[in-house]
Order: sequence, then C-alpha cells, then structure tokens
Amino acid sequence: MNEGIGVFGIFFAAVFTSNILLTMYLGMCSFLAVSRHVKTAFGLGSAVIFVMTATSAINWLVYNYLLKPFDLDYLMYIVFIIVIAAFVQIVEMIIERVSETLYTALGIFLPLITVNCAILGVSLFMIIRNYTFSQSVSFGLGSGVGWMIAIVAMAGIRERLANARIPKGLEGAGISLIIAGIMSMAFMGFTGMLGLG
Amino acid sequence: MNDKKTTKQPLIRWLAPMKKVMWALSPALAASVYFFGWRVLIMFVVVNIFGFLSEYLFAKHYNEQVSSSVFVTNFLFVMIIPPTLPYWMAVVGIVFAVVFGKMVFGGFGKNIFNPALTGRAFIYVTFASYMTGRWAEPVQGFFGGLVKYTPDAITSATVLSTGENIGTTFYISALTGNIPGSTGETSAILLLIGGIYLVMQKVASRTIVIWTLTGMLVTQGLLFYTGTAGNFDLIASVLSGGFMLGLFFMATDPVSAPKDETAKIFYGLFIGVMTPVIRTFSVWPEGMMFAILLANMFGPLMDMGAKELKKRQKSKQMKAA
Amino acid sequence: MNKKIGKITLANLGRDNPVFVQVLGICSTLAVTNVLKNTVVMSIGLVFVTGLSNVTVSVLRKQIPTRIRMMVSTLIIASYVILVDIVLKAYLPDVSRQLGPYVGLIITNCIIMGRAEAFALNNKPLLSFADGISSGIGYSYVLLIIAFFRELMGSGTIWGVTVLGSWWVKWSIMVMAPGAFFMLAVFIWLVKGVIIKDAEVAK
Amino acid sequence: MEKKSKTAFRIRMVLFMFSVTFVFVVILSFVHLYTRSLVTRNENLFLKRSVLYSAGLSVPESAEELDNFFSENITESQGTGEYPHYISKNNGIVVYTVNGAGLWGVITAHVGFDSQTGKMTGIDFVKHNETPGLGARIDEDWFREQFRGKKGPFTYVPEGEEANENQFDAITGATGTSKAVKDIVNKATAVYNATEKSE
Repeated sequence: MNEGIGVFGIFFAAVFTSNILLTMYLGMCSFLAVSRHVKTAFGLGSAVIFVMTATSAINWLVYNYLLKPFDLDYLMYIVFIIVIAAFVQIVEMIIERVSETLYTALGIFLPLITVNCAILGVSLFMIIRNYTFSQSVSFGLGSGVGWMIAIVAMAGIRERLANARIPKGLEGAGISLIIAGIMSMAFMGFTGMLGLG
Repeated sequence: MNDKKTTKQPLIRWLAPMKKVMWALSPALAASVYFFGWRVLIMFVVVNIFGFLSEYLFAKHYNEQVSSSVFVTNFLFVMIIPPTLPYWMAVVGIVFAVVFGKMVFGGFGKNIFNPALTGRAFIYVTFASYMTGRWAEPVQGFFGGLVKYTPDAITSATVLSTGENIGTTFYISALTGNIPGSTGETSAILLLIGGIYLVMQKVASRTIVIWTLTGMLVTQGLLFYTGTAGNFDLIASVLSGGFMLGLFFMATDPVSAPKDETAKIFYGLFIGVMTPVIRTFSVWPEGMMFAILLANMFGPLMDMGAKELKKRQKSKQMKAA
Repeated sequence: MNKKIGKITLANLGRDNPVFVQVLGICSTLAVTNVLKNTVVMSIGLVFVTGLSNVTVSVLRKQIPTRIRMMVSTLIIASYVILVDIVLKAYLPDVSRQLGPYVGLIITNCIIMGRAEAFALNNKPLLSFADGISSGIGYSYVLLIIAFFRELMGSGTIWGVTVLGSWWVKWSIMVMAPGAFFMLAVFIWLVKGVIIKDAEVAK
Repeated sequence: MEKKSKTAFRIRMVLFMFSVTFVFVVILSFVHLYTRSLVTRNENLFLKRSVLYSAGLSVPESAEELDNFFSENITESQGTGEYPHYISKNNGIVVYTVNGAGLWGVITAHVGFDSQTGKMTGIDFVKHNETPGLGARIDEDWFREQFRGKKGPFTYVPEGEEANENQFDAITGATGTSKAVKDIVNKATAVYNATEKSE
C-alpha cells in the first residue's frame, strides 16, 4: 500500500498540482466541446465529480475483492469500463424517476460521461499507484473538482470571447488549446506545494 | 475593411491612458539603467522593436492600426525580466506575449490574460535557470550603471528566494532600488510614485489596489506570525519581488481585470491572498506573476458572479417593495 | 470498392483528419508526446486498435441492439487494448514499463469510439477496416510531428539521440504540460490556415 | 403484445452483451495464459539485470548467461535489517532494495554500495509510476550513471556548477520525482551505514 501521501495531499495534488486536465490532458474531448457556456460547463462538471468519485470507489472495491483474489487483473480495463457505463445508466434512470429538475439539469450530460477519458483514467491511475480505499476516493473527488474548475473557468473565458475576432484556423478548438496552455502555465504556480511535485 | 479607412490613418493609435502608464513607468525604468547599466536600454529597444513588429503583422493583416497598448506591454515586459537575460530569450518572450497573450484573442481590449505576464511566465518556465539563477548585483558608486554596459557581479539568489538579511538596511535598499532583481522591479519608491499617479488619474482601479494590498497584508501577516514564512516580514514582502509593479501596473490592467466593481474586490483579494501563499509554498516562488495569471483566468467568472448577485438583490428588493 | 477505400484513406489523412478537423481524441495520447519513441509505440497500438475494433463493430453491426451499442463498442475496444497491453508486456517489456497506464487510456480515446459510431456501424467490414487504419494513421502522424518538435526543442534530442549540441538552450516548457497545448494549437492554426486558403481558392 | 416484445428485447440485449463479453474474455484469457510464463520470465530477468546493474557489474545480454552469472555472483539475503538486500560474493558489494514515496506512488530502487570504500556502485529503479518523459526520465542512463562512485548524503547540483562527490543533477520540470530520488538514495545510505556498523 502507498502510505507516502496523505488523503488530503492526494486531493490537493489532484485539484491543483497535477490537475487531471491541465497536466494529463484527460477529458479533453468534452472539455473542448462543452465549454461554451458557464451553465452547461457547471452542469457537466458536477456530473463528472459525482460519477468520478462514485466509480473510483466502486472500481476499487471490484478490483480488490473480485479481480485480485481470482487473479483476473488483466481484465481490469473491461471491467472498469463496464462498471462506469452501467453506473452512468443506473444513475440516469434513478434521476429520471426521482427528480424532474435534477434530470433536466444533469441528465443530458450523463451519456457524455461514459466516454470521458478522465473517468477511466482516474480508475486506472488509482490501481497502478496502489492507493488505499480512502486515498482512491479522495483522488476521484479531487480529480473531479479539478476538472470542473478548469472547464468552468474555460467557459467563463469563452463567453467573454464570444464576440472577439479570433484568427481563422484558431476558432473553436485552437483558441481553447491556447487558453488551456496558459491556464496550465498559471497552475504551475502550485508546483511543489505540500511537498508535491 | 477597405477603402476609406485604410490608407491615410497613422500607423499607431495613441490612447491617453496608455501614455499615462508609460509616463508612470519611466522613472523606474530610468533608475534601472542607473543601477544595471546601458544594456537595459538596449534590451528596451530590442523588446520594443520585436513587440511592435509582432503586433504590426497582425494589424496589417486586418488593416488596422497598431494600438499603443503594445508599448505598455513592451515597457512592462522589460521591467520584469532580469537585466542580464540573453537578448534572444527576451525576443521569444515578447513575441509570445504579444501573439499568444493578446493578438490571438482578437487584439487590444480582448485579451484574457495580461500579455506581459503571459510572455514572462512562458520564458520563466522555459528558461528557468536564466530567469531565476542569474541576478545582477546593482553597480555601485556614484555614477552607477551610467559608466557600465552590464553589471559585473552575478548572484544566484534574490531576497525572495533566500529570505536572508532582512532588516533596515534592506528596507532602504529596496526602497531606492539598490538590490538585485528584475530590471524594473527594484526601485519601490519610484514605482510607488508612478502607481499613485495612475490611481489619481483613475487609470488604475483604486478598488483593486486596496483589496490586493489588504489580502496580501493579512495573508502574509498570518504566515509570518505563525512562522511559516520564515523571516519575511510585511515591509519586506511589500517592497520586494515585483509586488509594487504587479500591484499598480499589472493587477489593475483594465482589460484583463474584471469590469464590475464588486468583482474587482474579489479579484483583488484573490491576488492578495494567492501571492504570499505561492511565494511561501511553491517551488517557483513567483507569487505575483502566478497569482495575477490565476486571477485573470477566473476574472470572467467573477464578473458573471457579481452580475448574478446584483440580479438577485434587485429581485429581492422588487419583492420587498 | 477499391476506389472507395482509397478515397476514405486520403480523406482521413488530409482534409478530414480527425485531429485538426474534429479535434477528437487528443486526450490520452497527448501526454506521451514529449518523447518521440513513446509516441511511436502508442501510435502503433492505436492504429491496431482502431482498425480491428472498427472491423469487429462492423461485422456485428446488424446484431447489436441499439440501446447498448456504446457499451458493446467500448467492450470491444477495451478487449483489443488489453490484447495490446499483454503483447507489450510479453514481448516489449521495457516499452510497456515506460508507458505504464497510458496504454490503458487508449480505450477512452474518442477517435476510436467516434469512428466506430460514425462509420463502422453503417459500413461493410473491409471498408471499416480501411477507415479505422487510416484515421488511426492520420491521427498518429499529427502526434508524431508534435512529439518530434517537443522532444527536439525540449530535450535537444530525437529518439533519445542528442541532435542539438550544448549551444542549444533547452526549452523546458516543451516537455511539460503547457508545451503540448501550445504545440497542438500552433499546428492546428497552421494546417487550418492552409486548408481554409485552399478552400477559398477552390471556390 | 408490446410488453412481450419489450421483455424479449431486453433478454436479447442481455444475452448479446453476455455472449460478446464471454467470447472476448475467453480469447483474452487464452492469450493471457499463453504469455504468462513469458511475462513472469521477463520480470525475473529484469530484476536480475537491475541488481547487477546497480552493483556495477557487467550485465550479460542473453537470458541464459544472465541466469548463470547472477547465480554465480549474487546471493539473495533477507537477513539482517528491515530491507532485503543482495550480496555480491567476490567483490564485497551490497545491493539494497529501498522504497520511497514518489510523485504518484511508490518508487522502488536497487541501490548498491561498495563495502570497502563506502561509495555507491549504482542505482536502478525497479518500479515507479512517474510521468513519462518527465519524472520517468530517472530511467535514463545519464541520470542513473551519475551516482556511481559517489557518497551520500546527497544534495542537488546548484545551477550552472559542476557536481562534486555528494551532489546529483535533478530533472528539469520534475521537482517531485527528483526530491523522491534524493530521499531514496539518502535513505539507502543511512540503511547501509547502519548495517555496516552493526556488523
């Protein structure tokens, strides 16, 4: 087990020093596609936080109590992706029945999440890094929060840029990449805090 | 796009506030020539040429004038790089600053991040050892740098990175500018005068200055009195590390700062709080630069939040009435 | 049939290149582009997975119930990625050790999913195979170009061999995260600039 | 009527999913079992190579020679101290297996010492999860080689200066990993010093 880093340290690292989006490029597709408006970005962000935290917990349990004892860890990828897909489907169904408002707020984003690389990424990283259960959950939560901060800030910037004259060829994805680059640079200011790289 | 406008307009569009910023910066810049030698002046010319060219190419493409804001960027950029930086690195920095910090966002008035700081952050991360490891000691003697091309003594550390030798002598040197550091961030008193002039002229936002200062003093105070910040006391932290320059000339940049007054409070506080935190805990103790860039990043959100807040208050008042 | 394959291949390599037109799938692989060697291995793995999963989805396309088609495609993709992972571990242990978790992340690469959804579900196996391989290659060469410049500027080396001597000051930002963003943005800018100009001339 | 078709549809869905999963799992399991011995063999060879490398001994290319050379020269010892170590029979070299917290997880390293001079014979990283191209550069030769013949405790080489006997070059842009390596070599030095004295 990895006792080197505390639960809070992992959370902090996942949000700031090693933001899953700005330093590992995970979740770029939805990041570029759904960052035009702050409101939608916020909705997707909260959905990601929820799913990421929950699936990292479930996947940790599945891995340590089902796959490992039976020596099946080579099937990890398949199992994880199915867990994520199934979880998203179930949540979608529950939300649909329980609350109309929540469904309109979150429901539309849920199908997008299955293909968000960041979700699977979190599950894979936590296994490879040998995190304990509580470490995994805080890693999932932190990565989700970090992702949301990045996408909401990006949406804010893009809303302001709505009428700006962006050079041809940079419109859309290009300019977002440049903004993400500068954001990633600004986040380097957090490097080394709490003794984390 | 075509006919009327194109032909007979002057190349550069001068804006009054921009001129004022340049006036306010000039004394400190002159002082750094005195402290660091004539190389600073050459650096200034080089940076201005390349900064201007970068903007000119874009402006030409769109058939527009070059806005005088590019010179403000050039001024600021020269002041926040070490006086001994190789010329070509400065060129990389200023081109990045103008192109990726400003022009790709649609030019003057549209940039999200402060261009000079964007350029500086880029070369700071790229050429870390040149930007952090080779500070020049100011040239000593009555004529100072006026008889020198470049300073002789190089030191690997500024006060910001070591936190040693802080005392009255240091305060006085920092106030006059007789300390190693970036070209223009050394002379605190001249920056202060320039800054106050800008605030009086209403070019720089008073709200941002006040709240940044408040946030900074409170946070630094907390860190200092709990012993976390070493022997870096309040006076030292205000006088050094480009805080003055950032406070008056970059945090208040009217384009990249929020427009709403309430949002400006949050913006100022954010910078004020983040600066000492990054200075104390990060391995890149460049507090002011990273704090302002981060604040720029969340600036649009702050504006939106403030608007939302006002809307809610209004609707509440409506209901009450 | 052959003509069609050629047409699709050309389109995927050029005008419809998934990276700069759709800006898909830059997530997982961008992270390894600071070293050319890793990028090559990742690209080979990716081309392999895209091609085979496209064929498989295409073969099964009439049987897959529509409601679970995403899950089925993901499952197929994941299986091929595991295959790549196992093969790397057994025959190229050094490479596998270096790439670590990033091989697994090929699964979530949006390009593979995107091609399976957009193309393989409606086309015959052979055609789908061509489409998968060519969009994989189209994607890879963009990454290779980016990796080439990042390694060259960031470390002064190509394929681990020092090319630029000691006179070269390494641009450390290039091996760090922001470098990839700027590099890709500049690349898209250049390419789109050219394509847009072409299109205007054609009109 | 409608209900029936719906149930039928659902059953078909589940069956389909099940069969596809089944087919793939069977294929993968087969490949996995087929290559498993190869994978463990690779890991074993890797470990041996790593021990020899950090002991500063020559590393034979072919697998068989490696096995022979290893068993001739190295004895594994779980014995004294909390860290497992390997001892080279003829040369008086001790190799310790040391763990340390890296940026993203545990870094395991083999650190070798020459018990006559007390200097390091080499270092090799067995397992780590550092970022490819950044922290993972600890696997590169220039980084590992610089430790040979040096003596801990270590500090970084200051910018623009030559390294002296107890300094090493950190990796640009990988502050966390560099610090982890510093901790690991210093820990290994401490372990070595402690066990040497007790013997």
